[in-house]
Amino acid sequence: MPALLLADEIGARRGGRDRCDRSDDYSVASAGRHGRFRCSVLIAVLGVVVLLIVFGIGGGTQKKRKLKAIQTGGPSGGCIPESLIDLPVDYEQLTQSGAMMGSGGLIVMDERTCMVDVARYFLSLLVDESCGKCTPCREGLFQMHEILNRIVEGEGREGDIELLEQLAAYVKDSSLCMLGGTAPNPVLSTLRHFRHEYEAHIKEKKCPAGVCKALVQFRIAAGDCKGCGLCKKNCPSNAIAGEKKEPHSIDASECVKCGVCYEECPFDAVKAG
Amino acid sequence: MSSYKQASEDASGWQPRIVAFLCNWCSYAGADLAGVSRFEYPTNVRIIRVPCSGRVDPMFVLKSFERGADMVLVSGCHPGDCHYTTGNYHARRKLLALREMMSFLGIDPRRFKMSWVSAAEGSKWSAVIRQITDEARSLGPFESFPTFTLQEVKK
Amino acid sequence: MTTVTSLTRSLREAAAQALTSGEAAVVIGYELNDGEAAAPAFVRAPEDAERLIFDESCFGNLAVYLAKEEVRRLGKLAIVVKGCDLRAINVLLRENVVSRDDLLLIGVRCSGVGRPALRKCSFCEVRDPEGCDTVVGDPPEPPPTDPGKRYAEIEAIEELSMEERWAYWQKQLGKCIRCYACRQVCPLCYCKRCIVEKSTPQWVETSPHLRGNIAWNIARGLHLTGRCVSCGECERVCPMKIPLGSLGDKMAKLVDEWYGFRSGMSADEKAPFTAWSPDDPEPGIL
Amino acid sequence: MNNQEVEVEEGRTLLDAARALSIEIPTLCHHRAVPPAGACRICVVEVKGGGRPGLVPACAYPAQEGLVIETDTERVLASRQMTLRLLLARCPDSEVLKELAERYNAEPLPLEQKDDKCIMCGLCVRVCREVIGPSATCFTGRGADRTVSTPYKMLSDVCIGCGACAFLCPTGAIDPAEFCTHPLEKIPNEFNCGQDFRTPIHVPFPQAVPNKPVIDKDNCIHFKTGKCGACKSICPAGAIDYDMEDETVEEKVGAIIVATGYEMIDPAVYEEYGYRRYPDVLTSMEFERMVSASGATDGRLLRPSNGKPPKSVVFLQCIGSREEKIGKPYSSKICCMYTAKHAVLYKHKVHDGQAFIFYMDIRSAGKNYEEFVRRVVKEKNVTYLRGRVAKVYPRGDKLVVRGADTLSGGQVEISAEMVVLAPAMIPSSGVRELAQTLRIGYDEHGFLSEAHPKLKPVETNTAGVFLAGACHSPKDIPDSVAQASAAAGKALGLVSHEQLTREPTIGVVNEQTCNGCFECKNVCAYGAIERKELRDRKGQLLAIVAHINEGLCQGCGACSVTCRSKSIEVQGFREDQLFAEINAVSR
Amino acid sequence: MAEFKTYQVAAGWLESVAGALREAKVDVLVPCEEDGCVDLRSNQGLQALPQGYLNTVLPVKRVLMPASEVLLEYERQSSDITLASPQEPAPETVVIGCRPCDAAALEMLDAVFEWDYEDVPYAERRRRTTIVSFACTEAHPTCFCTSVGGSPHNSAGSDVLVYSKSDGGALMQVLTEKGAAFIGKLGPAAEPTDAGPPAPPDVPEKFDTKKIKAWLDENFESDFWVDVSLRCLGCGACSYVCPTCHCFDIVDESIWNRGQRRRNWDCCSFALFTKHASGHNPRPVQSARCRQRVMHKFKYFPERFGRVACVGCGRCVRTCGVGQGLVSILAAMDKK
Repeated sequence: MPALLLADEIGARRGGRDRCDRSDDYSVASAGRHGRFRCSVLIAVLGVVVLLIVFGIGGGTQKKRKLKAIQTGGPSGGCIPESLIDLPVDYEQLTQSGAMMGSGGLIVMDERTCMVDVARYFLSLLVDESCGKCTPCREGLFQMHEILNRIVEGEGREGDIELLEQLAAYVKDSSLCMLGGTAPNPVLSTLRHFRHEYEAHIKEKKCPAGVCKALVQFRIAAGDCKGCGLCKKNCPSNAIAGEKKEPHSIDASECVKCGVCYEECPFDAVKAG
Repeated sequence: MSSYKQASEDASGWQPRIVAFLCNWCSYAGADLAGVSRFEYPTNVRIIRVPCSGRVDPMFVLKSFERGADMVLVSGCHPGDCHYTTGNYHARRKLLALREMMSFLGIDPRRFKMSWVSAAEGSKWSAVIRQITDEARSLGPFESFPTFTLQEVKK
Repeated sequence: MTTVTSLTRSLREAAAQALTSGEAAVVIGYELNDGEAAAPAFVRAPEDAERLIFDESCFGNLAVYLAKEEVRRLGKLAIVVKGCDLRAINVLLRENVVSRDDLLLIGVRCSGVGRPALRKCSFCEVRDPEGCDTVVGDPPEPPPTDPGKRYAEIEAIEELSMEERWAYWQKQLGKCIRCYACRQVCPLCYCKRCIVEKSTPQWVETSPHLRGNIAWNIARGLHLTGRCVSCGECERVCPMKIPLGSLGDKMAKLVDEWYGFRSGMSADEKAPFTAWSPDDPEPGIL
Repeated sequence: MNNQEVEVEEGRTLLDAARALSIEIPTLCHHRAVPPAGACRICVVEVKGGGRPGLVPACAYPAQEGLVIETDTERVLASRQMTLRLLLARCPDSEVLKELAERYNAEPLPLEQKDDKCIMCGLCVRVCREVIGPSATCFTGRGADRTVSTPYKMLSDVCIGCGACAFLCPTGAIDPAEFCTHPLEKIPNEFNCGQDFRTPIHVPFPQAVPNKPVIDKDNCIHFKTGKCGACKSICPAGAIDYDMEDETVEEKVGAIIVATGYEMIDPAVYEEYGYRRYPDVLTSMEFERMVSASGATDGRLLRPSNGKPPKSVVFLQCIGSREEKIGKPYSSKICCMYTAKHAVLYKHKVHDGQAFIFYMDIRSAGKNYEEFVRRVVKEKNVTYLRGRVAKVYPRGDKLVVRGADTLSGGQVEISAEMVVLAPAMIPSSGVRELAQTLRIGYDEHGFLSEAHPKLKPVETNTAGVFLAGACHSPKDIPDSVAQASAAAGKALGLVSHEQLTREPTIGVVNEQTCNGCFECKNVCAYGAIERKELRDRKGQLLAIVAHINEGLCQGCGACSVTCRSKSIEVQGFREDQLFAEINAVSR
Repeated sequence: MAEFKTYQVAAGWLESVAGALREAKVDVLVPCEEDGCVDLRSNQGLQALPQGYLNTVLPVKRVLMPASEVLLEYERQSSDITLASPQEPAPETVVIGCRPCDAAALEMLDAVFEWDYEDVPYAERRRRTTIVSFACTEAHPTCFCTSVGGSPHNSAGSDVLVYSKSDGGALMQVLTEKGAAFIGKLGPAAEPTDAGPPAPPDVPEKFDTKKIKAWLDENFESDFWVDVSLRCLGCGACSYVCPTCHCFDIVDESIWNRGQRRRNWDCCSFALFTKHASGHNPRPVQSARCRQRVMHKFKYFPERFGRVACVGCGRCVRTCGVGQGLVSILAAMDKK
């Protein structure tokens, strides 16, 4: 899955938003610290639609998996769903959709990405970023992070979503600086477009994307399994058994939910849920 | 014979004459107490009451000698007890200076005495008087001092 | 002699200056009297300052004139003072006879006066007068005799037996004719009414008989106790040559030994007869 | 603001503006003594117009022309509530927060609870840096890890121990003693006999007149180091003025009443009683303060050694008084009665306690005194033992009092948990100097002398100076009050007349013969000698002569003797009178 | 009036005559030196006269008019009062060795004390006193007898005038009966002679009393007095040593029932001299007193008795502690 980082040109950075209209190309830099991302750098014209960047320039998702969402603007940016794939990339449009141009980074996420986890991940960055001077940012983010943690741990409670929204609104509104002002964005945007995932986590105790370890069970669909043994070879805890050319199976009691099999299976025979 | 010394040389024999200046608050009261307490002491002392030993001018002492005193005593409150807080300190300086000068001139300083007698020291008062009267007796008449005397008068 | 003449010269300059500047209306100093010894001079015009001299015949203590009414009438006074005279002036200042503001002090550094040098000069510690407005003369020579010997004469008399002392003083005081030269020449005998002039009561008889003379000299001695600066003027002017100085010295010795006090060393000391301490010596008090 | 016009001077904040309108805005990280930080956000208000709309901290936001401010919108309240919730989640025990949460009914949310005391308002850090100066404290860590500490979390040697941080901390979360290399010296409370401590600024004692705080310069950081100054910036009345100097006020008065009171002899000199060696040996004064409701223990009687109420107390009277050899020969007079009172107080505090009193004699002369003592003996069954105590020494956690009971004629040994000494009354220190200044007499102990033991017990030798209370001799309250009233009466009597009546035996100056040397002034013990200018008809100054103030002169005659020109006569002891007396000797 | 001779005596005459006189209970006064001052003393074991003495500290005046003498005494017993004058009359007295100036001064004292009525104590002594004065052999710079009509050989006031010889012998000029009686005491030791007196030492004249009188007549009020009196301390030394000053003060000294009336020397230089009981003082300042002293001697006295009250002995000049020289003052007037 490619991570495309958009950046407007230096002059535009200096000149600010109003001059960006006249800039027509991007300097693109490589970045990314998440093992699961493949990073590449490219230049695109302001206003080009996301679709084009992702599939045209970026070359689409890994294994042609179903595109789920795109996150833009760095940690305090937001996520936009696949449904807005033809949204043109410019400041106003992104902001309206709950995301932002921000650092110009653009992360493409397929169906195997858990949006709650993504929000939690970005928030964790922001909690560290907070200087801690003002109460909302210091305490508010801390509390939101705590809540997200417990949701992905499968301990989410009724009302957590509302609480998140309340805190997010408060932090946005009352913080001293713009870090606090934007920090709730990952949560707010994901809640806006992927509320059902939160609810799944809390109510059904399921992680639809199969990311939140506490909420997934890996099993091998016998029909799809060709018995290639790749999963068995990579399993760190030898929880997978099965003869060559025979469908394999996972011993749940041994499984550590590392997800390697899930990743490696060439036939997507390993299912999460 | 008009000098009192000769006059006093009657049958009873010569008696020393002692002039005592007593401060009103301590020594005079002390002498009083001596009387009240029935302490006995010689009658040779002639008491002159002054408010404070600090009131005693050296001239008083000198004049007493001129008038024929054989001994002069100035008695006041003990140092620190002065009714006027410092009168006896001043008396001490001025009168001892007089005594020193007397002795320098060869005027017998034993003729001039000072004492501190408090209002409570009736016994000390009588002791002092007894002591100095004895001394005055042993010293005899103060003839060397030029007292006030007339020459032979032609009747 | 050259030093003396140069001294006289600077003295005249100082005097003339004081008169021209108006700092003083009259300068009390010394001048030659009938070409003989020095006598007090009252210089009222700058040009007359030439009359002034200073040599070893200038032993008189001019401080006595500060209290004289007719002298004060002349106006603001300047006075030529030796260190020893200054001691007397210090007492006068303390006793409010004169105020320092109305007084211009022309100090003279002095290595001793009198022909031969007076006894007081032989152990004089104040040859360099301090606290004057101007001081003239070269730094004085140190006194030849140890100042500790200051009371030698007194000690000699004290060593006599009481009878000997009495005989001695009877003879000396018997001579007194009550001319009061001692009182008049004494800078510290400035009383508007001397005790001997008080007749009710008459503490001191005015007749020059032994009784009156003893009373007079004791009274005077006590009135000068702690004040006398041993300038020796009384003894000098006594026509009957009575050793009056030793009376003053005796009392000076007393206050020195008993109260650690020496008169006239400064203007703001408290005289022994106006001060006290709880632990003053009191030998022989019953 | 809230639809009210308000004007504040340039540079003031919205908070000031609100206060001017007495609009209540809560604050936590704000203090008028300290530059604002806008950190806690509790004081947020909403900008409706005249500026960028939104929530702003009132404590830091400068008031501007035309600003439209709402202080109680939904948005504001919501924000404050959430702030409070979050802070409470951090510091559940903070009284301030609870109280505020109450006020803004910020009901708690299911948040992650911490157990902290510090709400990160930063007042401590700021006051230390901006007001006091040394910057001993600072923030360390970021975000949620932020804490107040010292640089590198090391003990601070720059901390001057002023305690301003602790003083300002709204939640009592900080104690300088914890991070200061040199422990702050505590100032014992003199009035409570050092049983508790006080601040450099303190009211000397309850019912002090005037009942106002004073700065104890010796202990005030500002006077010691020139730093701090917190009190000045805090005091809303602006009453603090460091430049104020003690000044000597000169008053012309017609009368002086001396009421310098007394002190107590230090019982430690009598080693047998073990004062200062054994904590449970107290002086009666210490006992008095301890049982007083305004005292250090709020009136609870506790053994200094272990803080428990003493089950038995032995009172020792006449410590140093009526003691010829090593103490004071006189009786302190008040000990018998107050010891009896103390025994009763003790009984009231410790009902099952036992009280013993060692006495020499019961001096209960005074209205209802004897009855009181009797009652103490009978009803309070306090045990009176006639005799002296030989030794007090510890045994276990108790004290053994060994003494003689002369009535039973035997040795007694009492195991006590507390021993109370009644030390001898002595005059206040420095009273001798005062007496010399006022030229009044005093006895060997320093008690001031009255003019006459029977006929003038209130007057002194110096006219116009009167005595009141224990400066004169040991006295109890009624006696002191009586003497004080008498003294006041005497003083009023003096000044309420046109003329002053005095004894005629005083000095008179002969102005014709006075030399004006003022040697008399030096010997006058009463400062009665004044300077008088003699002028002629034209007003020309003829002379300055001595003049005797008839009101002050006591007629001792020292001046007369000192005057060489015999210009001062003492009436009644005139020179001619004495001369005549001396003459009479020759008869 | 008998003609008086001149006699000649050999060395040792003084001792013998003094001895003889003492035999006769006569009080002999001769100059003696003690503590550096020469004064007339009586009843001493006679030592040699001080060599080359100038003059005695106190003049002969002191013999006839003592510094202090009792005029009368009284004593009161209850109501009756006893009055008494001093018991024995003045002793026979011979003064040997005073100077002619002192002797001459006696004429002024006589003039005063025997003026309007006789002063008994003075006259008594005067009668009983013989004056044997020694003519001056040398003059002191302060001497000015010649300026006031005297001379080193002035015989006025003396009963005998003695011209001492270097060999100890002397030439004696008898001037009065008393003088003759004195020579009588010498017996044969005194041989009449015709030898004349030696030449007197030269004493320069310093001023002219006539001119001074004239100036004084005109200048009672003059700044001169203030100027010359500034130095004066107002003591009585000059008067007390003056052979002609004769002012006295009468005082009573008494105790409760008895007392003495005394006559003591007094001096017009004293501030109290003219002070009235009222407190008023006609001579309030020293200049007035100095003026009085000069006026008295050189104006009032001459007007009354036809001669100045000064014999030029120079004692005042020598005695004054502040060099207040009468001579220089007079000389100054003379110049004017």
